[in-house]
Amino acid sequence: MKSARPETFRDEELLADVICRLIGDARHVAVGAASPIPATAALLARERSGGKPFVSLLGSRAHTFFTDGARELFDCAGQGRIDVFFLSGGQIDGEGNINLVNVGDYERPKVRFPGSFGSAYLYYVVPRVILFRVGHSRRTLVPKVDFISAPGGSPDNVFRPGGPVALVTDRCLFDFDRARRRFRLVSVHPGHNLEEIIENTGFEFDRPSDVPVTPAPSADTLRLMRTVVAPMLAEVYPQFAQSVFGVALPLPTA
Amino acid sequence: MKSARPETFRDEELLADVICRLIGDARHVAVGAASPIPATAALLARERSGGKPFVSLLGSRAHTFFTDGARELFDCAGQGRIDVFFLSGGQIDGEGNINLVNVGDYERPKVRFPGSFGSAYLYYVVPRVILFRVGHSRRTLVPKVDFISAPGGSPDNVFRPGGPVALVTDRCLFDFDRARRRFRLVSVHPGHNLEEIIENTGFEFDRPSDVPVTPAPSADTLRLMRTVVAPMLAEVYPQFAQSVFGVALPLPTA
Amino acid sequence: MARITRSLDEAIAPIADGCSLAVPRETSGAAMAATRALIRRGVKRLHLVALPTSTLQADLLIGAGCIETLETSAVSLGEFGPAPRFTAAILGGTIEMRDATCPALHAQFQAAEKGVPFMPLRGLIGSDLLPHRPDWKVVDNPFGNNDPIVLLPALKPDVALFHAPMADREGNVYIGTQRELVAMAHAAQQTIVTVEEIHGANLLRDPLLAAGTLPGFYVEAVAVEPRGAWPLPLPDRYAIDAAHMAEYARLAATAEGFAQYLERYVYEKRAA
Amino acid sequence: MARITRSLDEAIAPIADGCSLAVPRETSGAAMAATRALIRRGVKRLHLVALPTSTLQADLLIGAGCIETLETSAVSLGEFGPAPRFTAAILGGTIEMRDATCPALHAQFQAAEKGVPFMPLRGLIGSDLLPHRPDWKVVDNPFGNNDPIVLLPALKPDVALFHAPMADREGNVYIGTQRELVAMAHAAQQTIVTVEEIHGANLLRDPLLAAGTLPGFYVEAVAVEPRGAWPLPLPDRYAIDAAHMAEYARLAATAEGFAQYLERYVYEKRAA
Repeated sequence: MKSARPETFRDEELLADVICRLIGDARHVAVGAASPIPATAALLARERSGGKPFVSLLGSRAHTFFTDGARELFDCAGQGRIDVFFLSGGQIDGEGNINLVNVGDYERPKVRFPGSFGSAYLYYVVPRVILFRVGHSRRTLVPKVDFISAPGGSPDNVFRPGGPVALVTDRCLFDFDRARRRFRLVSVHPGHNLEEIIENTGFEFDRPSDVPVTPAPSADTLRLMRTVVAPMLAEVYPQFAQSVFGVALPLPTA
Repeated sequence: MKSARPETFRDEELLADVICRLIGDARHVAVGAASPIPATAALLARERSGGKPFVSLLGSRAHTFFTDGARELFDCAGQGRIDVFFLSGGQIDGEGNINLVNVGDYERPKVRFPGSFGSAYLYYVVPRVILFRVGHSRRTLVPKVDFISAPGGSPDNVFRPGGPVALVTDRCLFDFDRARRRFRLVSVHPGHNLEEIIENTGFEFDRPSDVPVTPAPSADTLRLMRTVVAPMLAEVYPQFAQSVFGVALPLPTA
Repeated sequence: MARITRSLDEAIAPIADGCSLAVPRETSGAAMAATRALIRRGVKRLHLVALPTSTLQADLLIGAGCIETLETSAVSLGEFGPAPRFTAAILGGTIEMRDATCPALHAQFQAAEKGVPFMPLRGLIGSDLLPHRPDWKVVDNPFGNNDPIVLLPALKPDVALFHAPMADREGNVYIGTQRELVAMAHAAQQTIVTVEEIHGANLLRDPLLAAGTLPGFYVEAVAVEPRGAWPLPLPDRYAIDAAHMAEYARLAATAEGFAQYLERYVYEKRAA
Repeated sequence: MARITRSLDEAIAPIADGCSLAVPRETSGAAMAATRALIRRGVKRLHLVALPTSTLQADLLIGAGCIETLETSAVSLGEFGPAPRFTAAILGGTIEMRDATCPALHAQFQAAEKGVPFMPLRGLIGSDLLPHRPDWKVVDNPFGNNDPIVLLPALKPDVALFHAPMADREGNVYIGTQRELVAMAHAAQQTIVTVEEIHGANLLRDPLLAAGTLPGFYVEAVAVEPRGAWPLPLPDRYAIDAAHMAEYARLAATAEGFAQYLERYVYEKRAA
């Protein structure tokens, strides 16, 4: 179904552009492990606005200001000083619960994912968490996750300044209504359509009567991504920078 | 009453020597604020044994290994890695309670001391705390302190691996029986005597039938103190190093 | 986000009357030039938190009538004797004292740093500090059995203020091994720093310097004040001015002498 | 106390069968040469604690049958895909897994560092991690009102093991900005470090180096292993060996391929 889209940009570039717009005017965006497209978006947001926001890429030396070790990311979030973070899930359900642990029973799983990383904390304390998942299907977007690494919402008496604001997939963009704990379709990416979204989404979601198409990245955005952001990515995501942007792999010795 | 003592060493030198012997074969001796004589003793202990124990002088750059800021002393003690520490008190009582806060009522004190420093923690967690107090009198060694900065003992269910082992004054040396929470006179310093100790001590204490005289520091000890230890002290205790050992005051600029 | 240094008076502007102000111990870099500027400006009703102790800095602010509440573990002039204005204020009942113990203050800042409401601490039980600190609670250790332990609430000051060897133009501040300054800045809403000098390059770009650097992200303002810790010491830079400290101890022994000291060294802006 | 470096096999001798072993994340300096030596020695029944995640190091030890219990927040090969021996072990039920979340592990090490029995942490409530961790407790925040909060027990490993750029002859180890290594060493009973090289002078005597140095007081043994993190990266020294990682991911996908990998890169002691 992708033939309707002009081949002037890659999926990854569109998704980074979508995420970049969601970042908005944050003061500090942090990006965790294994998140090359959110990292692209965060660096793009910084370049677009002349040095704002602060960006902290986990695993980077050049694109982080942290000097207090691996725990500073979490301390900083606990202080309320991280505005935007990104999470994904082996499964994500319609209430915004994410599963980074397993499919099936915890004691006898059918599939095992890497683990919860910092999700069981950051999802609660970062005001705006953007969920990100490529491989949009009924296998990944499920009615109910098999294991809740971190819940999409919490009872009123649980300390929770943070939570999900949106879910970006390779097919579309949802936003999230925290009060109702429910996703709403915002736009469908170029080359995709509503029927396909419904067919491939395991949970129910709201949608406007007329669903817009996600705007394509501008030429200027593509230029920034390819010429300025891509080389920065190679430090932490050499494989991604090479396969998406053609950046040469770094040598194993410095 | 000091005329009986040969004038070959100073009071401070005797006391540092007494404390040095109490340090014994510790692995790590830490010295807190405003403790020049314990600092002398700790450095002397290190010099006597060729580099053992580790010595940490609060406020020193040269004589400490701490690199994790002001809290490392307390964390290190909490880990059980400090064997010997020193405390004093505006008042010390016969149960080993120390008072670094005030005389009289807390709300309307008659005398105010600087404050409890780290005593309300270190007295509990450092296995061997040596109490040190010059100005041995009924005003300082009292039947009951007016304010307990840190108690000499704790109920069995209170976590307390540490506590007092001895009290060194300018007149004598006591050790401390933790089970009975009671001091016992060990020796009387040269030039002092038992009647004077009894007269000037506000609390009851045990004593052997024959009270020995505290041994004078050896010529070798005095040489080490004066030539090796004294210059080290000047960094943290310039006034003390000058007045006791004649070390020139450092210039205010480095 | 590029940052610029400010004048001393601009930098300390966020230290408003009635705010809670955190300052470090004497040997970690006390912002004494800034302290004198605060006194000249006539700041009032400060809740001063000295992590974990103070010397001249607290005594000066108390004597000058800037302090309503003092929260710390000890105030003295070290080798130069008791802190005279602190002692007078306590005996006169003119300040509210919250007596603490050093590791409790560290733990309270670390709780704020971690975004947790409290931190446990051993010790303290049986100390008379405890009945005078209703904000400290004793609970039974949920991991123990009949094992009382103290919980201390997070301490989140409005402003942290200290003096450091250098900063760069991005507001990154070199603090070296004085790492409680990092916890202090993490805990505080705003951090204001005076420095000896501006370092020409970005401190975070040099791995050796980065290891001792507080990121500018946490820093509200930087003012350049050479010898800004005087007469107190700055680690690896200068020692305490012993003659001045002795003069202070002598003058501050009386209210009249202290007024003379203020006139001579604070209001006249005279410094070494 | 003067300290001397040891051979790699001597240095890792304290890592006994059945002990709890703490290791850092991939980007902070994983002691991979030491890990291969442990596998060659045939260490068994380790309780591996990866602070807060692991990649190749955990996967290798699992595949080689050295692990009884794994306590961490995630194991993958990052850009090189899932961690195959970890995944196989979980699906096969051959290791005991204690799933955590990164800040919980940091807090548990910090509790041990501070000598407190537990540390509170926000988040976690409503996560399925909680019912699977009976050692984590939910209490009502004593400073709040109907405010549940999780308490995590102190984690005090028998041994901490990591790789760093340099150490001196006193055992002082330069760790730069990887400060969780400091908390790890403070928490552990013993700390064993491999380094790229020996620094000729005392690291603590140079104020710039001291700010990034773990004091030798906390260090049990140091072994010199140039490229000791290979094929993983060492900050400011070398990047990950991507070709090798891809080869590992390919071989370790099957038990047979993993056995070949061990034969070629671990038992043959071949390295870059």
